[in-house]
Amino acid sequence: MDFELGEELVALRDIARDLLAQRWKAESARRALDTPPSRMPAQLWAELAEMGWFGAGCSEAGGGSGLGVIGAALLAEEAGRALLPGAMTSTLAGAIALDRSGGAALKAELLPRIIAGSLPVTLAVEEPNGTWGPDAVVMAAQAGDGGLRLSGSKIFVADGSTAGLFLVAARVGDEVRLLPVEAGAAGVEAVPMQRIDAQDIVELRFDGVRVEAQRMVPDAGAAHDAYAVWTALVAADLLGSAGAALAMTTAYAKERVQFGRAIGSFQAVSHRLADVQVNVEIGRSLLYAACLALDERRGDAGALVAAAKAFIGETAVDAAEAAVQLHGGIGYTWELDVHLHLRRARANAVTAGDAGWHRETVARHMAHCYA
Amino acid sequence: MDFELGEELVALRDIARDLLAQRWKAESARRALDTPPSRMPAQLWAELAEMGWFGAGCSEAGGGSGLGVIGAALLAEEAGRALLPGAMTSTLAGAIALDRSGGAALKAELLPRIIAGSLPVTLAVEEPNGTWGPDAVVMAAQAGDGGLRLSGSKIFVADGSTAGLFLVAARVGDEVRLLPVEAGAAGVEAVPMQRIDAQDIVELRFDGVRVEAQRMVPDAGAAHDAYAVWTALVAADLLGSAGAALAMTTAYAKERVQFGRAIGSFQAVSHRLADVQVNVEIGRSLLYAACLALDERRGDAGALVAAAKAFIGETAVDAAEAAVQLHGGIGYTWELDVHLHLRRARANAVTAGDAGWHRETVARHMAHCYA
Amino acid sequence: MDLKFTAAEEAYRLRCREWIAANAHHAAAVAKAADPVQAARDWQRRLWEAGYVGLAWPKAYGGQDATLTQQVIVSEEMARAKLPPLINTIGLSILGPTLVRHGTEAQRRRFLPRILSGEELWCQGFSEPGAGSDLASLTTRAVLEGDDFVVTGQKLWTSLGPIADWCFLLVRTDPSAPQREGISYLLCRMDTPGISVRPLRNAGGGVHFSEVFFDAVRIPREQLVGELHGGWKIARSTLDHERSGLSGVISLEGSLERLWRQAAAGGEIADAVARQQAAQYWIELEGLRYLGLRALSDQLAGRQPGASASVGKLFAAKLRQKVARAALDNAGPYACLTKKSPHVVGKGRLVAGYFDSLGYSIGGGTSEIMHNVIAERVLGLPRSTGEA
Amino acid sequence: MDLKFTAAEEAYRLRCREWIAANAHHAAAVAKAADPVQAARDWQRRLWEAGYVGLAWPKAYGGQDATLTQQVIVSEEMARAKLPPLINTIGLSILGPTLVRHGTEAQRRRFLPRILSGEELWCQGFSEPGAGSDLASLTTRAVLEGDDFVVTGQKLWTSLGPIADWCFLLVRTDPSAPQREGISYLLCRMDTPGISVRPLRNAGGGVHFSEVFFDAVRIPREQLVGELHGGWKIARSTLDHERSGLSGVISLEGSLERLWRQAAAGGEIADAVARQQAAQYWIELEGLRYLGLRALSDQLAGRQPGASASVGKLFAAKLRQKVARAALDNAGPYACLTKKSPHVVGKGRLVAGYFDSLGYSIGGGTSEIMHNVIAERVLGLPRSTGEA
Repeated sequence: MDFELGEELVALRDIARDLLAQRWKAESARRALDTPPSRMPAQLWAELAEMGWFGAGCSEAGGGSGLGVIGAALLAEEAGRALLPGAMTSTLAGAIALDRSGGAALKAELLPRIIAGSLPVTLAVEEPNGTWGPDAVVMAAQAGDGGLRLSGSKIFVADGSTAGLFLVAARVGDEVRLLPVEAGAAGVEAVPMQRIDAQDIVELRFDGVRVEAQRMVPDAGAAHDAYAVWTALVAADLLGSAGAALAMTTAYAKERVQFGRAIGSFQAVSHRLADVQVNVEIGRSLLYAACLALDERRGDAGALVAAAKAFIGETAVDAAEAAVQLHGGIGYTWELDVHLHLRRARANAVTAGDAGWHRETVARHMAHCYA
Repeated sequence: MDFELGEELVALRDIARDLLAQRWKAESARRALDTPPSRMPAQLWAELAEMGWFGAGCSEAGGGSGLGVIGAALLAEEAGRALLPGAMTSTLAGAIALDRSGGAALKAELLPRIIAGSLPVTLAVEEPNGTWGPDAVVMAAQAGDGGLRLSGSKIFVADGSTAGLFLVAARVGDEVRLLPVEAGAAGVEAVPMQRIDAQDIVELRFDGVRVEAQRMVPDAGAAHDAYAVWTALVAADLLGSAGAALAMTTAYAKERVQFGRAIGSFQAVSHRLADVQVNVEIGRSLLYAACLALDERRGDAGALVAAAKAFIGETAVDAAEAAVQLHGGIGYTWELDVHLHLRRARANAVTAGDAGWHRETVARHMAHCYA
Repeated sequence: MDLKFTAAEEAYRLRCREWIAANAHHAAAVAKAADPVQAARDWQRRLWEAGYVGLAWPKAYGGQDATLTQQVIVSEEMARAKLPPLINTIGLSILGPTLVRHGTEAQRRRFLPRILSGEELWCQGFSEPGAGSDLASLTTRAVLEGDDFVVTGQKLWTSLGPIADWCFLLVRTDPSAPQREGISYLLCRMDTPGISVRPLRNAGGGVHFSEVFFDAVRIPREQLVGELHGGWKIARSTLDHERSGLSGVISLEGSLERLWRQAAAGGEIADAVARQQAAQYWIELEGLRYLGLRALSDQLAGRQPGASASVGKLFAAKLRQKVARAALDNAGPYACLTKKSPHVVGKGRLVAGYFDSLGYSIGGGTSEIMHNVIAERVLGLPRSTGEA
Repeated sequence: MDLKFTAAEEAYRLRCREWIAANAHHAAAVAKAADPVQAARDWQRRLWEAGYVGLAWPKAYGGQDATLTQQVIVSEEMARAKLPPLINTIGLSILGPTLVRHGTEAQRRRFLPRILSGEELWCQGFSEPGAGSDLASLTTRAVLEGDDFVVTGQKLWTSLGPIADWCFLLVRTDPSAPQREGISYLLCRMDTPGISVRPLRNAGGGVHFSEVFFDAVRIPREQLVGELHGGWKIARSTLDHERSGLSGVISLEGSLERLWRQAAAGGEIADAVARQQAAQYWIELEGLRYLGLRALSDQLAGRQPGASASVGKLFAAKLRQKVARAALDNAGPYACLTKKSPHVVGKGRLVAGYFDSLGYSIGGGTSEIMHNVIAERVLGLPRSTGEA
């Protein structure tokens, strides 16, 4: 039993942190605010594929590195830290979904292309009904002429104008299942949703889109499982953002002098930062626990994912708000990166479920445990 | 228009603060924890009567000083500051209830004795139903042989073993009315409830107690009005406790030296105290507003009383908790007065409605305002 | 304590309400004007001419010498009618009261009426890149050469920079004196040669603040306020003015009402968490309102609001942030879209209001400094910053 | 990362569970015993003899040399069975690990087995009236006279004072050295002439802490731990041990479950505010649990838990207070009655738990000090206390 990262995972995290710091500057994320959406340059995308990152969370049998959800989460965390466009994280989530729940044929068809970087993928779950998750899905796949037909709207689809493949959650009979839909399929339209952090979020409109019945992801729990994995990765992205906001504010507090002392020697500053540090460490513990539970397919995985997302979402917003406050006026300017983390944290905190929604999941788990 | 205290009120407050500091030591409140309940010595009670305090909130026509609810609240605040037994505040509330809502006969019969100090009085409203206030009253006065009969139980009756007269809220027809019941009346029994601050709180059991129909307080809104006034006075008591906890902690922070400096120069201490100070000032503003609204019988008085009680209750608990924390270990000992305020604040915060219950009143007011 | 309005006061309220009704179309025009600055100036002038600007100010300088009650009545009526804010707010709330107390008679007659009418817009030059919370460490230099101060340095966080006609600023006139004893308070035309303004883009993407650069700017000596080297104390009283007042309550009222309406269906908020939260904000807002009224009462009685104004500033900033956060949270992911998004709720106002709210605990003295002020000046605790 | 239990580990768990079941009547007897101290000692001895105390300690000193996984299994099973706590907890959690690292071989063999068996109960003498958060300013003097230290001074906040057999304490051995370089770490029998114990009544009315007075108490030199004047560093590592560990999670689990059951009707909490709150506490408790497991993993890998333990201490104290407050709040006025009241809910445990919880952010290093430690040792910020 070991609750800390092994050497392989530490190495992956360190390499990712260094590489992204070199290849993707916060300046690009800032520029994207004026010319949305924020997209990964093709060269960087190819480099990530070359590193094998898109298969980090997939089994070795599936052509991946076998590092599990925890491996993918470490990459997502670094993406959040670096303010990277979301496509890598979406693709990690999609690849893991197919690896965990896809049948042999679907895996053989899709996973090699996804891991090689030629088929960015993303989940399409949410609908315009004011809530989140597969249980709220209303869109029903209608059977007809040997296939299934999808009509309706999916919103807040991450990296929707980048993805070549959508894994669409839809009702098939009594169940919510996952259906692969190519970006170029007839009847699919992607409309930008313009998020405040300029991430590539779209509304996907489906007008009688045809899916072969045998291409449906075979595992009946695939939609829920994929959503849980994606939620964990969004939490990881938030944790990275929180860490970055904390680090830049700590650095500023060491160097900014007022009243003849570095402001970091004032407890109004240092204790505020200590509180953020505490939350980051608690959040990290929850994230690791959630990822391990997913990797082990444990029964409490859903509750732990909900716990991690709820806690880390609030932590990341708080870390960014602390960064604004403790930088003073300068933290409130366009030129500083503080607002980039505030935007990303705010937006991701309400992506894949907000804290209140996840706490309801936790409450159901408690009722079950204490029954 | 003036929202600050006039000279007469300032004088009353200052006299009360000085007198109580001389006549009632925290040591007595501490001793009462081992020998409950905490009761006012007869000599002090007589002295307060001599000062005319029991009539402070009554009209001059009613034999009082005409200082209104705000005058009574200032005395209640000083009682909280001094950790005085509650009987003065209960009697103030009862006197005001009769002065505002009693008919000429009832007033002539009771007010002179109350103001002279020979008839301590208190309200009996709450019942064992998990909530607060006149609307929740179930106890019904049964008509019979020319009078009304009361049976059942009233709980959390303040100063119940001291009072000579209870103003009992009971259903008469569709309305909740106020009925005077003498402490010695046949069928009345007072059972101590043993509150953590050793205040004289009792359960009153009524077994067919007879009340003359014509002695019912004539104003149909008397129960609600009296409850609102009493709530404001409990809030005032809490404000005094908060002020005392803040003052003693501030004094300690100036004098206790650690790391070569008075601990009050550390922002972890000074900013925490500043937050308490802010809440005390906001709470004071709400209390004055509520009292003035009651004195003016304005339509928003109920919402302002609820606002004051909710806010000040939480402020007083927080002030006492801050006092415990910032005194360190010593604040956690029996000998220091910190826990006396913590006990009083905790208990009074859930007397006459807790914060959540009062916020529901506020929410109804908002719904009405924004309709 | 006395809360009653007299018959005369009620009549005054009625006249005010009638005037507002008669001028509602002018108020509405401000938001739609092609030249919004000119429209805002026109609106302020119209209000002033009707006697609704500068109520507390002496008549001799264009004010109304109104009673406190009349001030409250006017602010209540303006809030109720949701009139646009006055454009010259910095001049009105900060410089005006300062000149009344510390200006020469000539300065008062020259400047005060034009502040009220909006004829001359003012901006403030206090903060500098190295002097934020520690304002007294400012380094912008002013050297007396003949009858002029020659000013060189840089100011930061100046509102209205590009459109202001005048600036009041703090400069160091005696570098050898202790920090707080070498500072002077000057008034300066913004078109004086040597001044340049660089707008700053803020976190929300908009432009509100500017940097103002002074390069050997000559300011006539008669534009000194108070004593030479005596500017710090004047600025300190100015800051107290800036922090007091009820204006914040009015805009918060609107935010809270919008929060309620956003969450309420059929008049009630069904979700207990959101309902309790909204009620708590109403409570806090009322607390702030009556705190403000108590401070006004103090002013009327000739007592300085002093450090107690910091209480209101601190509490108001926090409340504003809580209300803005709640509005954002209640709208879920829809709130995190730009105003251009087809799915955005509230036309992007929720995010804008949130970003805006974060500035309230920074500008005009950070909340950390407000805590210091309350700890030191109200509670008498020892200084935590170590400064004299 | 590896979370799987092996077959051997599962078998170990089963044996543990069976032992607990077979000994449940002994555990239950502790609470009802006429002599509760003796009963608690007997219970600890019984557990130790079965191999369930000192799992991480070397076998040579009475421990088990157990794997980390076995430790986790035992703590989980004990929590599940709600066994009574071990009485010699201060010796087990603080002194034991200190002697393993810093004691002489003779000290280890002499003291460690008797800590485990509960034969010798330990108390701690660190804090003093003038040295609380600023522990290094302690003034209890120890002068070497021949082979004895002669100790004079006063210690405060000593748990188990009246019943302990031994005390480990910090004393000043070199008053001329810098504060932290003149302190030594001693072990002392509590029946040594010159020691007197005065129990302190706490805010809740009970007695938990004592003052311990030392009047020319002679302590043999071989009861010095580590180097002469080298006690500060040893104490600091002791404090880190005190702050780490998962024991807090276990008692918090019980509190949270009681909170849930108190508020839940029919399995669910109907009130959304209370439900969301309880869920948040569960989240925070799980965070604390896995933080503890990460710290244990660090220890296993030979990394010191160090300052990261402060994170757990700070967070756990706050969570404990939140849970205790919520339990009190949910019970309304009924919770604010003494245990003697006929109307009290939970037999007065809610108030007792609340008072108790407030001590967790004071004892063993206040939360203010924990914040300093995190800011300085984890984030590398400059010291706020100004000490070296």
